[in-house]
Amino acid sequence: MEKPEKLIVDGKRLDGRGPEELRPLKIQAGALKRADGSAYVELGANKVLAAVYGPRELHPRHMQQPDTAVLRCRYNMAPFSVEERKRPGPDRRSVEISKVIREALEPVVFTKLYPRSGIDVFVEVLQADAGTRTAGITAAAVALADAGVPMRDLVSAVAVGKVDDTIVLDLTKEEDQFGTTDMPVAMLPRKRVITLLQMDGSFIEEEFERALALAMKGCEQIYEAQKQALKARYSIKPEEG
Amino acid sequence: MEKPEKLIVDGKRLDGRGPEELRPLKIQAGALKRADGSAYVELGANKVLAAVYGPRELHPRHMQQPDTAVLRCRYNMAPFSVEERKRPGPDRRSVEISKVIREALEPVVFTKLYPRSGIDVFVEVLQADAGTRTAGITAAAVALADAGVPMRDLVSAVAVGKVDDTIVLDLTKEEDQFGTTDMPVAMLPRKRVITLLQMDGSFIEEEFERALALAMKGCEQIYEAQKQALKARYSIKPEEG
Amino acid sequence: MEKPEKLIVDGKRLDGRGPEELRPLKIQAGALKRADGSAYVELGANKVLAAVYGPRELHPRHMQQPDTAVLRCRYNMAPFSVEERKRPGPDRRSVEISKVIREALEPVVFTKLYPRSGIDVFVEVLQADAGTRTAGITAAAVALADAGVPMRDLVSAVAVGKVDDTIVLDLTKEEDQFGTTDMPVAMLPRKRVITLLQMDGSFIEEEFERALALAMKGCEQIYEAQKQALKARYSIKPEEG
Amino acid sequence: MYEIISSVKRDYIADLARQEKRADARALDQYREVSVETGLIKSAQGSALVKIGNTQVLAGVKLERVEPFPDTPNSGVLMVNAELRPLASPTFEAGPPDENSIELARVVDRGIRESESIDLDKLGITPGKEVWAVYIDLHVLDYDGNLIDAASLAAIAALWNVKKPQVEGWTLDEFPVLKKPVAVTVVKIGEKLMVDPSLDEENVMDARLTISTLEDGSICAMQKGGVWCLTVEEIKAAYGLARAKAAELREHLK
Amino acid sequence: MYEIISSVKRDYIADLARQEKRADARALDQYREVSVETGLIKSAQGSALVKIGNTQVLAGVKLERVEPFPDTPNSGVLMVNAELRPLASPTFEAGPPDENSIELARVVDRGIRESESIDLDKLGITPGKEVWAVYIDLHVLDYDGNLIDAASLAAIAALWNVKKPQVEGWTLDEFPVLKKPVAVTVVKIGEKLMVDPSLDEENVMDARLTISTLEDGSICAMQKGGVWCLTVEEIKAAYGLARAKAAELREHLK
Amino acid sequence: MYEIISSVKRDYIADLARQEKRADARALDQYREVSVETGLIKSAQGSALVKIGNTQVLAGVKLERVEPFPDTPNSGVLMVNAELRPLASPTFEAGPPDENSIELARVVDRGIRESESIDLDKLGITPGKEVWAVYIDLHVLDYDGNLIDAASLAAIAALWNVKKPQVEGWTLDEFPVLKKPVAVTVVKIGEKLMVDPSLDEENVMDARLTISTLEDGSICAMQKGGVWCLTVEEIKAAYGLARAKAAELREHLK
Repeated sequence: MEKPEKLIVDGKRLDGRGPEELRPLKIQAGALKRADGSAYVELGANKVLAAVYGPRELHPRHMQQPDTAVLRCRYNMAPFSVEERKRPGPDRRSVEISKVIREALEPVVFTKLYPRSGIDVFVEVLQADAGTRTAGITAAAVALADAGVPMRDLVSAVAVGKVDDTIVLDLTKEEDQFGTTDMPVAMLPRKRVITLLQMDGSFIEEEFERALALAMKGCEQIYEAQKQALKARYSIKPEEG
Repeated sequence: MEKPEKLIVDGKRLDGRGPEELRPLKIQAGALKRADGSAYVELGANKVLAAVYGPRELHPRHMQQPDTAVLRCRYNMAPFSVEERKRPGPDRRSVEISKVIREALEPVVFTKLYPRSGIDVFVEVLQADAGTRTAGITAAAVALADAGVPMRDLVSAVAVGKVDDTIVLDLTKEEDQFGTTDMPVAMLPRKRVITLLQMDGSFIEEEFERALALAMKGCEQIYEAQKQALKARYSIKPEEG
Repeated sequence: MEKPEKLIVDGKRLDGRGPEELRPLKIQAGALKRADGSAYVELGANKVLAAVYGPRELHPRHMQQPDTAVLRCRYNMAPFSVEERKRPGPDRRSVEISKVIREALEPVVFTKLYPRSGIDVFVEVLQADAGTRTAGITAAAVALADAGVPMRDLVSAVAVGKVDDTIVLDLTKEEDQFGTTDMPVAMLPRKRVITLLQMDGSFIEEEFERALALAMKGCEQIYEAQKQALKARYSIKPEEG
Repeated sequence: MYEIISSVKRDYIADLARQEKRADARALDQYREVSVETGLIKSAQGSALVKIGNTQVLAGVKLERVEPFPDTPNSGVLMVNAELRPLASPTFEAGPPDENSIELARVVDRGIRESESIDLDKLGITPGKEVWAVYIDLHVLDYDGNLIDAASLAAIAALWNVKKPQVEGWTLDEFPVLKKPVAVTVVKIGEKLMVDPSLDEENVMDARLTISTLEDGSICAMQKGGVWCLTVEEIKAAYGLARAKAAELREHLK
Repeated sequence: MYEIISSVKRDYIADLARQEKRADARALDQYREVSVETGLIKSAQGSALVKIGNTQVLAGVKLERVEPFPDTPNSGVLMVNAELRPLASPTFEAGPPDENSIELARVVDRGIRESESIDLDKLGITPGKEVWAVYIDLHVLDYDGNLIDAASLAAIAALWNVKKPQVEGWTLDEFPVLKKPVAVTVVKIGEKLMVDPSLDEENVMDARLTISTLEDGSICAMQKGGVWCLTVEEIKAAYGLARAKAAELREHLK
Repeated sequence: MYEIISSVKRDYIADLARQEKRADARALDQYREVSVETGLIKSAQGSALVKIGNTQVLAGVKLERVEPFPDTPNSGVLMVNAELRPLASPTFEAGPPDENSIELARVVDRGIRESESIDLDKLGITPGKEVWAVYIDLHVLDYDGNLIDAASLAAIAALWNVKKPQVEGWTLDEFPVLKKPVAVTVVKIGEKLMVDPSLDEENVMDARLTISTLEDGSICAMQKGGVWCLTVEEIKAAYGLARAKAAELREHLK
């Protein structure tokens, strides 16, 4: 990818969006048959699947907790999901992202209801264009709901950043690479509290506060789409029974 | 290895054999002391050892089956067994071969007699010249019998193939590499049923049927040698008591 | 490092020491807070930490011994401890050294007092200049005593070798690399018996016997410093309570 | 790949087979619904999502410049990798490929390689220095039986989807894919043979035989699996089924 | 990194926090004793031992010649690695890096990389062929909480300790380190925020937020951790704490 | 390498030792039957099968062209690897080399390397670019004690078997092997020393000392093992045994 001269021209981003606009978003609940719950998210060119198994017996046994379910999370990129083929298997990036996704989801799950059991969340990135961790959280929250796991709230997530000195919502890969700052955020939409917050780059105080507010606004939009997806899933009786 | 102009000249193969002839075969039952059963097979330039341990307690415990013994198999090539030194440790090829060897042997073992236990079969290739998986099965069947594992039948195995448009028995490395087709086959010699069948290359229907029939004929010869080896082992009282 | 013309000039070594002289030695017992026992050793440019945990419950369980504690040892070099950065993780050298350190320490530990438990010894090399395994044993013995593990004796260790045809005590990296022979030795100082003995290079009988005697003399000096360090640790009431 | 199944279910499926019936009302020689969608993944040079019933396999083809193998200094390199992702089944575990995913990858690989479906000789760049590597990654998304057929079909569909790849330094006209080998897996339950096993059927099968054939009906690869035996007659019958069904599946590659 | 802690201890610490107190009598915005010693390790081009209370992290910087990444053919390479050595804690296990050590390394890495604290463009040697790699190895020796702050401080102190490195082929005057990003971790226990958590406090915390700031108070990296939430007000308050405390910690870098 | 042994057996062997007897009626300074067969493996440039009693080790030597190490740009490379194959003993497990196989390989390696038995300086090809690597692979086939002596003998026999290797690009006359270091392992049971321990003896031994000597009786490598101590007198006695027995074993290398 070559660096474009400007990432924002006449107030429009290279893909035509305004600074505070999300990419086209599509969420489907119940995308897979074998998983206890699942969801498929497209956000711009991102294509992400999430699947949930559990609550189920937890192996290995020594990981079982007497007073709570253990939430486990695994984020993975398909080898063909990125420009240069990614070697299969976990790398340092995916290990860290798996951890922050788990910590972003854990506050909404009533883990105490299922002592000794495990709840597994798998996030598979099929096509990547920046923002896969937040798209993964968005998908995982829907998959948890689809699996019938008791939850306090959903979790909605999106990235914000700074590009050509402008605070923008939902960065593309190009904006992530050639912009100044990337900040993924996850929020419990009803309580309006933050469960994921990472940042790389540069923000002064005022920028940070504006960016955080914009992220929360973006999460609200994501939340509406999540609710719609779950409604669509349960309003139509599935053919397969 | 350079490609020879022809692999069959005047009806004879490069090593002087006719198309339906086995390479020189030597089988020794009881080649090792520590193993519960063992066998050594030389087939042409192949030198293969097989050892059996068990039925014995199976570790790790979670692999134990309440109603049956678990048969495990591990095929391994010594680093010096091939032209270019093979790095120690399992590779994808040896993992697959271990699986098909296990599936080739499993039908003859009365696994149900030994619930919760394990039977381990180790095949070590010391020198390789094509046909090591079938030589390994041949050796492993003798080693199982030598270990006193109750069996329905032996298993006899050999490869067939197509070389210069001729269906031949028991390919050498040269014939395997420069020929058209390789098809390893394992058979229960008394029941005349197939427990291993793999094929790479090209066969039309008629060729396939002839090749399969030739493989079964080859397996019969292997079977005779296996029986001889077991007889030799038990007719002579071993010195070591 | 380039090879110097001579390693011993006028009876003095390149760092000014006589052949039978130790490098400056500093031992501190109780260098770490979390470990049950610990020690820090500087010997010339070597900087080595040892920590002991246990006797404690041993995991995984199948390693537990019904009649004895299991002593485990792990020797590790920090990536920055050597000239060329060492890749993190165990290599063949550190696996072997971990084994010989364990065997050097085991005779002094009353392992039978703690059936089913584990005692873990960790040796971390922070800066290396030849003789890290013996410095590690020296540190580990102090750390075991600091942890209150019941012991028959201490273990004191040092290397000897042959350099420019001279038998010398306590080789530097330069002397190890360009000298003829390296022989690490560990001794129970009160019983005067040997628990570690390795050698690479060349010794005729008379040289070997002189070298062994010199090593034992060196161990005696080490032993005095170990005792001083333990006295210093327990004469002063630690501030932290 | 074999899952725990209650003995009740096992007996039920075996009983049905004896009557030449199946739990989902299919005929013994009938596939579940098959669909092939290509080109879904823009970050791949070729891609295909194959569904056979509930089973879903996504294949992606990536082209990269690599050093050639010393014995074929001017030929491209084919690499097939299969990932039984844990999201696809409660029995798939995270971690390095196990024997089932390795067997799957190697069977798909042989079907393509031995049929010479890719003209690797055209994929040299600088002799002895650089050639094209063709990576086929098989990503199993949902597992309800018959992975081999689904993965094989996804692989060949993804290869035919490459066409004129958008990759730096590509100079050929078209990606040199030549043939359409199709794998058909026949399983034996009791005395009966059937195609396209569901997961439940796989769990009770005695043996399976996968046969990859070309348009002319010739065989390019075979793989027997399972812990029981096949008679010569069963093998011949399986070959007949494989040829007939391959023709049907090949329709999805048009 | 989270250890088993009795519920009695948990309640005690949470109760204290409610009263704005801590078990070691510190104020909520007070660090334990901090010390930074540099240059201890001669085999490294730069080194620093940081102690925060009983927590000890030793950082070593090694420079090596490596091939550049293809997309930055004339820029140096930064590699940060953290080892939670088992001698440092009964809960650290030998073996490959786990998620805690990977997160630690990556958070320290981002603090340095994103602030452009090293001028990597100066670290080319032969364009496209050879550049300097800067390895920062974080060796955790004693673990009593707040590793991120200790490791970040050790890393930047070790970088500033490099100066004119004694390494073959070095031609620059000074090692091009430009800035002093400092990480401050704020934890939330109940409704209260506090800096520099001890191990016991980490074990009962609801969430933590690490904020790396530069001299001008701007943020260069953040990382939230822990399994509970933060309000917007808490995040803003944490930022205030981070700026104030970073100024204090930066005094140790002089 | 240490196996579970009933305390009855342990006492029996220790009692015998006290009387200077052994379970297989050997003298304390007597080896079991030793045999050395060379050249069995045609795919190796040199090979040797050594049997000491029931213990069997097969060594293969392979020569390959590799890049030299930077500090010895024109010297060959020696690599020794030992595999305790699970077919050789119920206590050997499949998997990466454990501490016993690593120790075995490294002790054999040092015996050869430190005696300068191979003239590595003759194994350069293109200075700084290409040299010969000598891989010695030790394949343990049957394990009944005293692996170090069997493996060391197999390694040196395989090296002397290389002679004029059939390998592309070989230009030297003979393979430059110069010496015959021989390892002898002495074990201590109670107060007694004995050579060539059987497996049962290894399982009850207090300590072992392996001494590798050359034709002139000088020592080139030593390795103490086991969890108990040796006195200075025992070490000297072991050295005497090692020299005497090495001369006997060296007869098998003619």
